[in-house]
Amino acid sequence: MKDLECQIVSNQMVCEDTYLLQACCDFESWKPGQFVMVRINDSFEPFLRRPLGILAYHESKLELLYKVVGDGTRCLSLKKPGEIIAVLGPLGNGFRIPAGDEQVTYVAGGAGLPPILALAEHIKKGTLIIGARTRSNMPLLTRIQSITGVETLIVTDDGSIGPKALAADILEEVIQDSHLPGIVYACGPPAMLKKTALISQAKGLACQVSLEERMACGFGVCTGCIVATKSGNQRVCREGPVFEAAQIRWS
Amino acid sequence: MKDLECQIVSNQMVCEDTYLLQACCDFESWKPGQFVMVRINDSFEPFLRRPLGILAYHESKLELLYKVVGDGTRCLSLKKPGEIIAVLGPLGNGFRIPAGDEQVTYVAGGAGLPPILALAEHIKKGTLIIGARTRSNMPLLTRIQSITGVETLIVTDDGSIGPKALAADILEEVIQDSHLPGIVYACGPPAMLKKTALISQAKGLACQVSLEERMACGFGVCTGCIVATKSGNQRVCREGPVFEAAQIRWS
Amino acid sequence: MDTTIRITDELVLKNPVMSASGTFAYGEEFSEVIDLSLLGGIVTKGLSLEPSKGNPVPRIVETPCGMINSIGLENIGIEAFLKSKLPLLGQWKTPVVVNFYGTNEDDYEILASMLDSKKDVAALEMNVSCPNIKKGGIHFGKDPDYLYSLVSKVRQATNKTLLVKLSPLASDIAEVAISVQEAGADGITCVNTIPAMAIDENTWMPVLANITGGLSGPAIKPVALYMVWEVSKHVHIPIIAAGGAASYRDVIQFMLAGASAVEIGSYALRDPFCFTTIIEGLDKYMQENALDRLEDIVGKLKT
Amino acid sequence: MDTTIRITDELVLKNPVMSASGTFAYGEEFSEVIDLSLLGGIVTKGLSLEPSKGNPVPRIVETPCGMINSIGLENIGIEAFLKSKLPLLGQWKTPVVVNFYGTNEDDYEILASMLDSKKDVAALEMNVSCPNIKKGGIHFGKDPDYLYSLVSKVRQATNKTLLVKLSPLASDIAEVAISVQEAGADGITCVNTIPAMAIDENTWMPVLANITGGLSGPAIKPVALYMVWEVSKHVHIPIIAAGGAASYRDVIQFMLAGASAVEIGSYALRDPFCFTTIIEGLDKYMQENALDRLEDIVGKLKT
Ligand SMILES: Cc1cc2nc3c(=O)[nH]c(=O)nc-3n(C[C@H](O)[C@H](O)[C@H](O)COP(=O)(O)OP(=O)(O)OC[C@H]3O[C@@H](n4cnc5c(N)ncnc54)[C@H](O)[C@@H]3O)c2cc1C
Ligand SMILES: Cc1cc2nc3c(=O)[nH]c(=O)nc-3n(C[C@H](O)[C@H](O)[C@H](O)COP(=O)(O)OP(=O)(O)OC[C@H]3O[C@@H](n4cnc5c(N)ncnc54)[C@H](O)[C@@H]3O)c2cc1C
Ligand SMILES: Cc1cc2nc3c(=O)[nH]c(=O)nc-3n(C[C@H](O)[C@H](O)[C@H](O)COP(=O)(O)O)c2cc1C
Ligand SMILES: Cc1cc2nc3c(=O)[nH]c(=O)nc-3n(C[C@H](O)[C@H](O)[C@H](O)COP(=O)(O)O)c2cc1C
Ligand code: FES
Ligand code: FES
Repeated sequence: MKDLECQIVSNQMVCEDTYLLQACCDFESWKPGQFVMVRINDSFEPFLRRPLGILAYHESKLELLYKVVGDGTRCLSLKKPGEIIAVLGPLGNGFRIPAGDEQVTYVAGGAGLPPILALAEHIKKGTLIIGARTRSNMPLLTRIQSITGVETLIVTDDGSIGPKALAADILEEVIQDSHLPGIVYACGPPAMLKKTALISQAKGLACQVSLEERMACGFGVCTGCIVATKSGNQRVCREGPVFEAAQIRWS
Repeated sequence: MKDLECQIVSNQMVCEDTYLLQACCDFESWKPGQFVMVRINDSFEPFLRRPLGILAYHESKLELLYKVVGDGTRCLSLKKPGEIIAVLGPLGNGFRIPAGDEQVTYVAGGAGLPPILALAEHIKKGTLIIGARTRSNMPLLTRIQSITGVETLIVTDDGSIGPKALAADILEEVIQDSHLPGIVYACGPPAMLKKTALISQAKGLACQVSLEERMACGFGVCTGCIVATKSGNQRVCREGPVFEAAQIRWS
Repeated sequence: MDTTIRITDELVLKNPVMSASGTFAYGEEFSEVIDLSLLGGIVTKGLSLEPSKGNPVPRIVETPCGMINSIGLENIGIEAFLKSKLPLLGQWKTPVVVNFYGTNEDDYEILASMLDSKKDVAALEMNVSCPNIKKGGIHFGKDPDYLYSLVSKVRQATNKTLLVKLSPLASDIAEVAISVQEAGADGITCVNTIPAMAIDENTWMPVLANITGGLSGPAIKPVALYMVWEVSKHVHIPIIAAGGAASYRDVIQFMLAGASAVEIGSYALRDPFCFTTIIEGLDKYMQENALDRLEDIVGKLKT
Repeated sequence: MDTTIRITDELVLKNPVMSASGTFAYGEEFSEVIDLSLLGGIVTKGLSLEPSKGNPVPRIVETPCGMINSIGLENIGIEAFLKSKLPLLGQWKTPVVVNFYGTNEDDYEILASMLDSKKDVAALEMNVSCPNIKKGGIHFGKDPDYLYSLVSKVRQATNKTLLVKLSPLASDIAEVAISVQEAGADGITCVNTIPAMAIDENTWMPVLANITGGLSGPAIKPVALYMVWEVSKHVHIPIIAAGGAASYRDVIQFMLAGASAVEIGSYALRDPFCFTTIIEGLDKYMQENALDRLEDIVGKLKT
C-alpha cells in the first residue's frame, strides 16, 4: 500500500453516467479484485476517499471505471487530464487465481464490472456473464467482447442487448453442463451475489464474491466495513473485498 | 444586488501573488468603491463568499484584482477561463463623486488598490499615490500610469520603484500646496487609513476611506462587519465600505 | 399539493422554510432581494429591552463547512424594533416570529408582555441558548429546573405562541426539552450554535475578539438532526429545526426526524436566494414522491 | 529543538502527535505504512472485557467536512489484545495508551487492574463518552458526581497514568473535568465524537443501521478547540486534545488552547501518512518561530 499522487491522463464518459479514468501510477504489484481509495480533492470536501476497483494496471497506467452516483463520483468526473488525484493502494486481497484447469465463470452486474473484467483479462479463459439495465448502461462493449479466450454473454433488463434476463438466471444455464471442478467469480448488487452463491453451491462449484461496503479508511483500521461471516466479523477492505461465498452469512 | 453566475474570461497573475480576473457579468449600474461577494465553489468549502472590490465594469465585463492570501483566494486563483463563479453585487455604498472642481487626491496601499483605481478611472483627474512593498508587488503598472488626467506617484518600502517612503508621508507633501476645497480618498491597511485621515483633517480636506472587515453576508443581515463610528456601530458592508474619515472612531 | 404547516392555531406557515434569527436582521435587506411572502416564517434578530452593541470585531470566522460568530446579540432594542421595523415586516403575508433574550428573568417577562399585544407578531422565540453573551443566553438554558421556572414566568406574560430555542450543548437535551414543554411552551426551536473557537497559530491569538463564539452551518447539521430526533422522541409539542440546513433535502431530513419546520441561517448568508431554491425543491420532491400534504412526513423516519 | 511532551513521569511523548482510539486499530496495519517509532503516542481501539461485535453496517457515513461512525466499539477483547496485539505494539519506541470501556462499573475496575501490571502499557485512556453503545460509554460520563465515583474506583485499581476521555456533549464540561481531576485522573482527553445522525430523504431511513452515531473530523475542530480551552481554564492536569486535527497548524492551535498533546483520528483515515507530514510541519514551525521547547507553548494563547 502506497499513497500515490497520480496525474490523470484521461477521464471520459464511456456510457451513460460511467467514466473511464486513466492515471499515471506506480504500483509494485497488484492482483485482480484489489481496489484503491481515491482522494478526490485537497480540500476537506468530500472528506473521505472513495473505494474503486482496479480495472487494469499496466505500464504504470492505472485504469478505473466508475459510475457517477453521488457527490464524490460527480466531483471525480469533472477532473481534467493533467489534474492530480491521490490514490491509496492496491488494497484488499484480490481474487484467488485458479491453479489448474477448472472451468471458470464470471458474473458481473452494475458497478461490479471493473474487478471482474480485470480478472477475466488476467485469466484469459471462461465465460463472462454481464447484467446491465439497458444498452446505454453497458460500458466498454468492444473491449469486453474481445477479451482473449473469454466468451461473453450480456443480458439486460429490457433486452436492448442480449436476452432479457438476469445475470444469475443465465448463470444457471451456463453451468448446467459444466464439468467439475469449476469456480464462479461474482461482483455486483448484493441480491445478485447471493443468488450466484446459492446456484454455485447447489452445483458444487466454488464461488468467490467481491463485496461492497461503505468504507472510511479502506486499509483495515476503522472496522467501518465489516461483513458477517461464518468466522465472525470480517473487514471487507482487508480480509476482502473477495470472500468465499460459502463463508458469508447472507442477510 | 443580484446573484450572477459569471463565466470567467481570464484569470491571470499580474504580479507576485496578485491576479486579475475578468468575468462576464450583468450589472444594471455600479459605482466605484462598491464591491462584490464571490462564491468560489459549489461545494461547502470555502463556506463563505469572499469580498472583493470592483476594479472595473464595462461592456458586461467585471474586473477584479485580488491578492492570494489564504485558502479562498488560492482556490479562486486556480479557476480557469470558462469556469463559473457566483458574484453577488454590486454591494455597499461606493465613493462620493466630487460634484465641483475640488482638488482630488487618492491614496492606495496593498490590496486597497482596486476601488481606488476604479474611482480614479472614473473621475479622470487628481493625484494618485500608491504604496507598495516592492516593485514585484505592484500590479498593472502601465495601466495605472496611463489613467487619463491622473498623475501617479508610486512609493515602495525598499525604493525599488519610486521613492522609498510610505504613501501617507507622500500625501503630506502632495497636499502641501493644495487649494481648498479638496478631497482625499483612501483604501489600504488600517494604519495607512488612519494616518491619511489625520493628515487630511489637519489640512482641512474632506477624506473618505474604504474599510475592510471580515464579512459573512456582505449585504447587511449578520452584523458581522461593524465599525465603531461617531454615530454608533455601522456595517462596513452596508453603510460602507466607504466612510467619511471624520466619522470613524479609530482604534 | 399542500405545504401548510400548523405549529399552533396562531402560527400557521404556508411552508416549512423559515429564516433563522440573526441571519435575516429585521427583514429589510432581504425584502430587497426576495419576495418575503414566499417564506413560511420570518424570525427576527434577537431583541433585548435596551439596544445592544454586541461584541467587538472580528466577530466572524470561517471554519471547515461552517462559520463561528460572536456577534453578541447586537440589536436595536425592542422599542426601536416595534416602532421602525415591525410595521414593515408585518406587511408581508408571512408570520413574524420575534426572537428575544434577557440578561435577567425580569427582562424576559417584560419583553414577552410588550410583544403580547402586537398584532403583527405571530409568535415569540425565546433565546436561552446564545453562547456569545456574558449574562443571559446559554446560562439560562442549561439547568432544566431553572429553565422550567423561567419559561413558566414568560408563559404567564403572553398568550402568543411561545417557542423556546435550545442549545445543543446539553448533557441531556431531552430533559431540557421536557421541562420546556411542561412549563407551557408551544414549541421548541432546535438548535442554536455550538460553542466553538478559532485560534491563529501565527499570532497565538484567538481569531474572534470575544475569544469564543458559536459554530453554525453545514458542519453542524448532523448534530442538529440528532438533537431534533432526540427531542422529538420525548416531547409532543412541535419542533422547529435549525442547524446547517442548506437544501430541500436537509429540510426533508429534519422533518422526517420530527421537525415541523426548518430555519435556514448561515447558508442564507452564503446564498441569499436559497430560500426560493429550497421552496421550489420541496415542491419537486412532493411531486416526485406523490406527497399530498408535506406535514404528513413529520417524524416519519423509518427505524 | 525539543518536541518532548511530559504528560506524567510514566507518559513522556517524543512529540505531541498521537493516534486516536478507533482509527488506528491495534497498530498493525499502520506499522506496514509508517514508522510507528516516529509517533508521540499510540492509542489503541477501545477494549472491553469480552470481545464485542459492535453494531450492524452501515456504520460509516460522510458529512460536510466530517464523518459519523457507529462502530459500537467492536474490539477483540482484552485477553486477545494482551496476548496477540500488545507484544507487537510494545516493540516500537512509542508509548502505548490502552483505551478501554466497560458496560458496568466492575468492568472498568477489572480492566484497569488487568492492564496495571503490563509493562508495555504506558497509560490507560478511560472512555466514558462513546455515543454508540447502549450500556456504558457516554452515559457514564454525563453526571459529574457519578463520574467522580467511577474514576475514583478505577484510580484505586491502577498506578498507571490514567487519562479520562470526555464527551463534548456536556452542559458544563469544566464541571465534568474538575470531577475527573478530583477523582485522581492524571490527564483528560478532550473530546470524543459529538452525537449525530444522517437520514436518507429518499428511503426515509437513517443511513446508519444504529440510527445515531458520533460526528468527527474537521467539522468539529472548532468545538474541540473550545472544549480544550474551557477545560484548561479549570484544571491543572494535562489535557490531550482530539477532534478534527488534520495539520500541524491544528496541533499548534490545540496546544495554545491548553492541550499538551493531540490525537489525530478521522483525518488519518483519509490520509494515513498525515502523521509524518504533521510531525515535519511542527519541526518547521518551531524553526520559523525560533521555539526551543514545543512544550512551552501549551496554554499560551494570548487573550
Ligand atoms: C471495494 C469497493 C470497490 C468499488 N469499486 C467500484 C468501481 O470500480 N466502480 C464503481 O463505479 N463503483 C465502485 N464501488 C462503489 C463506489 O465506491 C461508490 O459508488 C462511491 O463511493 C460513491 O461515492 P459518491 O460520493 O459518488 O456517492 P455518495 O452516495 O455521495 O457517497 C456518500 C458516501 O457513501 C459511500 N458509498 C456510497 N455508495 C457506496 C457503495 N456502493 N459502496 C461503498 N460505499 C458507498 C461513499 O464512499 C461515500 O462515503 C466500489 C465500492 C467498494 C467498497
Ligand atoms: C469590502 C472589501 C473589499 C475587498 N476588496 C479586495 C480586493 O479588491 N482585492 C483583494 O485582494 N482583497 C480585497 N479584500 C480583502 C479580501 O476579501 C481578503 O483578502 C480575502 O477575503 C481573503 O480570503 P482568503 O480565503 O484568501 O484568506 P483567509 O485568511 O483564508 O480567509 C479566511 C476568512 O477571513 C476573511 N478575511 C481574511 N482577510 C480579510 C480581509 N483583509 N478583509 C476581510 N476579510 C478577510 C475571509 O473573507 C474569510 O472569511 C476586500 C475586503 C473587503 C471587506
Ligand atoms: C451571524 C449569526 C447571528 C445569530 N444570531 C442569533 C440571535 O440573535 N438569536 C438566536 O436565537 N440565534 C442566533 N443565531 C443562531 C441561528 O439562528 C441558528 O440557530 C444557528 O446559526 C444554526 O443554524 P444555521 O446552521 O442554519 O446557521 C445566529 C447565528 C448566526 C450565524
Ligand atoms: C471510526 C471511529 C472509531 C472510534 N472508536 C473509538 C473508541 O473505540 N474509543 C474512543 O474512546 N474513541 C473512539 N473514537 C473517537 C476518536 O478517538 C476521537 O475522539 C474522535 O473521532 C474525534 O477526533 P477526530 O475528529 O480526529 O476523529 C472513534 C472515532 C472514529 C471516527
Ligand atoms: S474501511 Fe476501515 S476497516 Fe474497512
Ligand atoms: S457582512 Fe453581514 S452585515 Fe456586513
